[in-house]
Amino acid sequence: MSEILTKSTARNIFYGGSAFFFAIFLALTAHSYLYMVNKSTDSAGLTDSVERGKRVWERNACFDCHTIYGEGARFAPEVGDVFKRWNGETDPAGAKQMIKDWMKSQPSGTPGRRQMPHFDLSDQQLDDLADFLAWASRTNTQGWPPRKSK
Amino acid sequence: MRREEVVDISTAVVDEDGWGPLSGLPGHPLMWVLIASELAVFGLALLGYAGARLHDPIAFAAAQDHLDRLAGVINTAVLLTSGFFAALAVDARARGRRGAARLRLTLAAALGVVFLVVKSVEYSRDLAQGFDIDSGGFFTIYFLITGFHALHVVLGIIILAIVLRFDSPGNYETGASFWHMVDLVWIVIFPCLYLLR
Amino acid sequence: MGNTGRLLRTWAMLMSLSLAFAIVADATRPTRLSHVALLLVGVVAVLKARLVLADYLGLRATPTALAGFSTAVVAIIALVVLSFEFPVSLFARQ
Amino acid sequence: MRYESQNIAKIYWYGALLIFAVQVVFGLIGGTIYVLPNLFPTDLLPFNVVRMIHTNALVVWLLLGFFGAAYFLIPEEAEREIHSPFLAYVQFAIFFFGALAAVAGYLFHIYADQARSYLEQPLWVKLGIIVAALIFLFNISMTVLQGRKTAITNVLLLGLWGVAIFFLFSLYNPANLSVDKMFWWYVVHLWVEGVWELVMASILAFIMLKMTGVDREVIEKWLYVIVATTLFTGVLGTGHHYYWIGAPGYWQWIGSVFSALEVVPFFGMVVFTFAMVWKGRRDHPNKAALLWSLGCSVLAFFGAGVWGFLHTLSSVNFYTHGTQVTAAHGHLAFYGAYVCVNLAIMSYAFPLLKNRAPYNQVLNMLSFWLITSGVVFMTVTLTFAGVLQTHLERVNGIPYMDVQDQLGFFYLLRLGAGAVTVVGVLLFIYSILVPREQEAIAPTSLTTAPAE
Repeated sequence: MSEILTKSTARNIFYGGSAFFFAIFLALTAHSYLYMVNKSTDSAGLTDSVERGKRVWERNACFDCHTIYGEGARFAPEVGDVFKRWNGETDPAGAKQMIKDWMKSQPSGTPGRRQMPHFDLSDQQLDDLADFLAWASRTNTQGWPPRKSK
Repeated sequence: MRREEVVDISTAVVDEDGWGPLSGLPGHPLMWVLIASELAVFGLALLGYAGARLHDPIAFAAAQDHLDRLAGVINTAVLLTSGFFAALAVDARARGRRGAARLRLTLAAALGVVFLVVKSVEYSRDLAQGFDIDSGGFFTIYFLITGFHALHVVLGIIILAIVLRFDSPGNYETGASFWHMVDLVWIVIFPCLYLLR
Repeated sequence: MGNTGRLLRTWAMLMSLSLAFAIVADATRPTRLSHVALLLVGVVAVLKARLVLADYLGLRATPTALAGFSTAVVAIIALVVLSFEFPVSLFARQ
Repeated sequence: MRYESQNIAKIYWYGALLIFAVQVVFGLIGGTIYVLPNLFPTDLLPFNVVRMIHTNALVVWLLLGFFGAAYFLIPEEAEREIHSPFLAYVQFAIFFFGALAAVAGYLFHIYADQARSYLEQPLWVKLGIIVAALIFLFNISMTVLQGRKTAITNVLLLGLWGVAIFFLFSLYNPANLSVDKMFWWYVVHLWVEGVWELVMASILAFIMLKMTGVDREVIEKWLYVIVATTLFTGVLGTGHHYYWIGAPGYWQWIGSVFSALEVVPFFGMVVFTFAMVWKGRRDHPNKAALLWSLGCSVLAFFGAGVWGFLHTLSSVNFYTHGTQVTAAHGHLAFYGAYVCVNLAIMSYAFPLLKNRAPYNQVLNMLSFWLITSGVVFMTVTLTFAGVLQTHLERVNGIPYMDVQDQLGFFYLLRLGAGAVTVVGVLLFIYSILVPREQEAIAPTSLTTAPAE
């Protein structure tokens, strides 16, 4: 019976089993990719402006303080739904303006309160960033984050 | 010193051939690590199913009524018979009857294909009725559990094919153990998903 | 041929238990199973799982492993069957 | 130590320790900003820069440690010298320069145009990392292929190849935020809950092999059991990151079920290390390395296993996702699993590399207890902060900043724990660098030979 206890068989089962789970993972990711592109995100609304806004978000490492869809640092508020929180669904222009004004007014300088740096963004960049946040708020995130005022 | 007391515990974990309690089981010990992992996964999924069902038993019962129970019963018979052939194959190989073992293992794998055919007919009907993995509630869980099981049938057929190619008695035991695990999982998930309501 | 005989017997029992399943749970097609039927389906599922563990998987030779796996199967099926004793939502939302 | 080229490890580990110090110092600065938000001018040292230095330094020093560990243990396992020591030094130069340039650049707000968490490195640094990784893989693969093949080198190689392959996804950053996040986790999750665990398990197996005297057969079989359960659960466990990013709802099931089982390999490592040490017939003089190894498996079990499980079920994660609970888990998991395994192999190897063995390493052991108390306390305070935050913000609906104002006490405690951690880290570095006469063990008192 010792013949079946060999390490090469152990290695094969380890590789084979892992490959099986990895293949399932790849297939599910492929399905999820199609789901995201076709269903859960606003692909049609993914304009150049939204994409530029995402690059503004990345270029300034906003995620190293804020979270978006709950991911990033936890030093500053979640922004995945900030557009909704600021009533962007009923008044998109108003919410967009609020985002731009907010960015321009930082840092607040309030003693004892966390400070957001002043990012030297052009009007165009601010518009793009607001478009990106508006776009992100339209994604179907399975009901997350939990907000009481619903 | 305390060292003396603990030596016994450790020898129970590490015996001579190094596989500890796994070495008494039929087939390669690492296959049993895989089997135990799989059973844990399906077990947790079924417990999750029971929990999710308690949130909305009425909708779950309504969804369940769309399943084809007869197809499930047929597939149960197919898998159990397939397992029977696999067990016969191990038995034959252990007694050195290579040819008989091959024939029986091939039959076992062929019945696995039959299972997959029946299952895909079922799936296509479910999809035609508008139920898919995104439907939420019962159908998401149903597709996940049965789909994951069906993928194990696919993997099992591949493993049986490898055993046919490298047909040592040990490999027969190892391959058949995986195949019976796939059997066992179906025996547990079938009543839970199809029959209980 | 003792082994073949036992395997054949196991197979025959598994098939008859499956038929019993079908009759208890399916033939009458009620919207909901009675308490007795729920229990029967659970018991039959456990019996079948034990037969597969003991004879197909060959755990009859290692009683500890057989007991361990059987206990796990019993626990899971018992909890699932129990959950069906609650026909209305436990977490009803207002 | 038997092979000349094992000395390559030294330079990697010196580099690693330097960046380790940078990492914890910036952790301390970040912790300070939580307590005194206006202490540093926001223009010069904003929190996001501090955080990216803290996290990036962590990742690069752990990788340097892994490289060093590979160069140390592969010659002994493969029973031959490293294929090309020259290439190993070239690789170090590229990687270390890239890492330093990245970290220093962040201070001047120089980072990638398409930065993402952990992946803020400018493109040329990323490409440098890839070049260094290719040199590394070539070098160690050649060594292993021409030498003895063991389960330890086998698993280690698989892990290191995985590290390099999954890093390639860092170059892919689509415009669709959800797709971006899905593939971002290909790097981050498949590293720390996949291939890094393989590296960790094989390093631990090597230390057990050398220190306990248990048969290779036994250790390698355990290694396979552990890494098998790691990948059987960890790959689909990625699903626990796909709950709320715009992916299909079925990930809530897959992620919950598989990641609930991710605790199994960590539990396996605890049983493994303790069983080996108990069974070991050898009374090895390097108690510090043993302490770090046992500490590693236990702390990884709690940090990665238990603290991970606490918030991995989707119904719980719905409320805790993106709160300090995640931060608590992250700190103990990284420390227990990857910091400890690196410090364990260093504690084992340095006395040999510096011809100091046998050596007591009392200060080293003291540093274990200091760092461990610091990180564990930090984890506990962050857990309290996270639970409170979850309740107030996610259940009661109080706005984020109002809740944060109520958590100040926990952040103060966390800062204290962080300070203890930094002291411990500096003590560890001192104990490695500076030999102390009084800690040398007289050769006559030896009952058994040191590791062969």
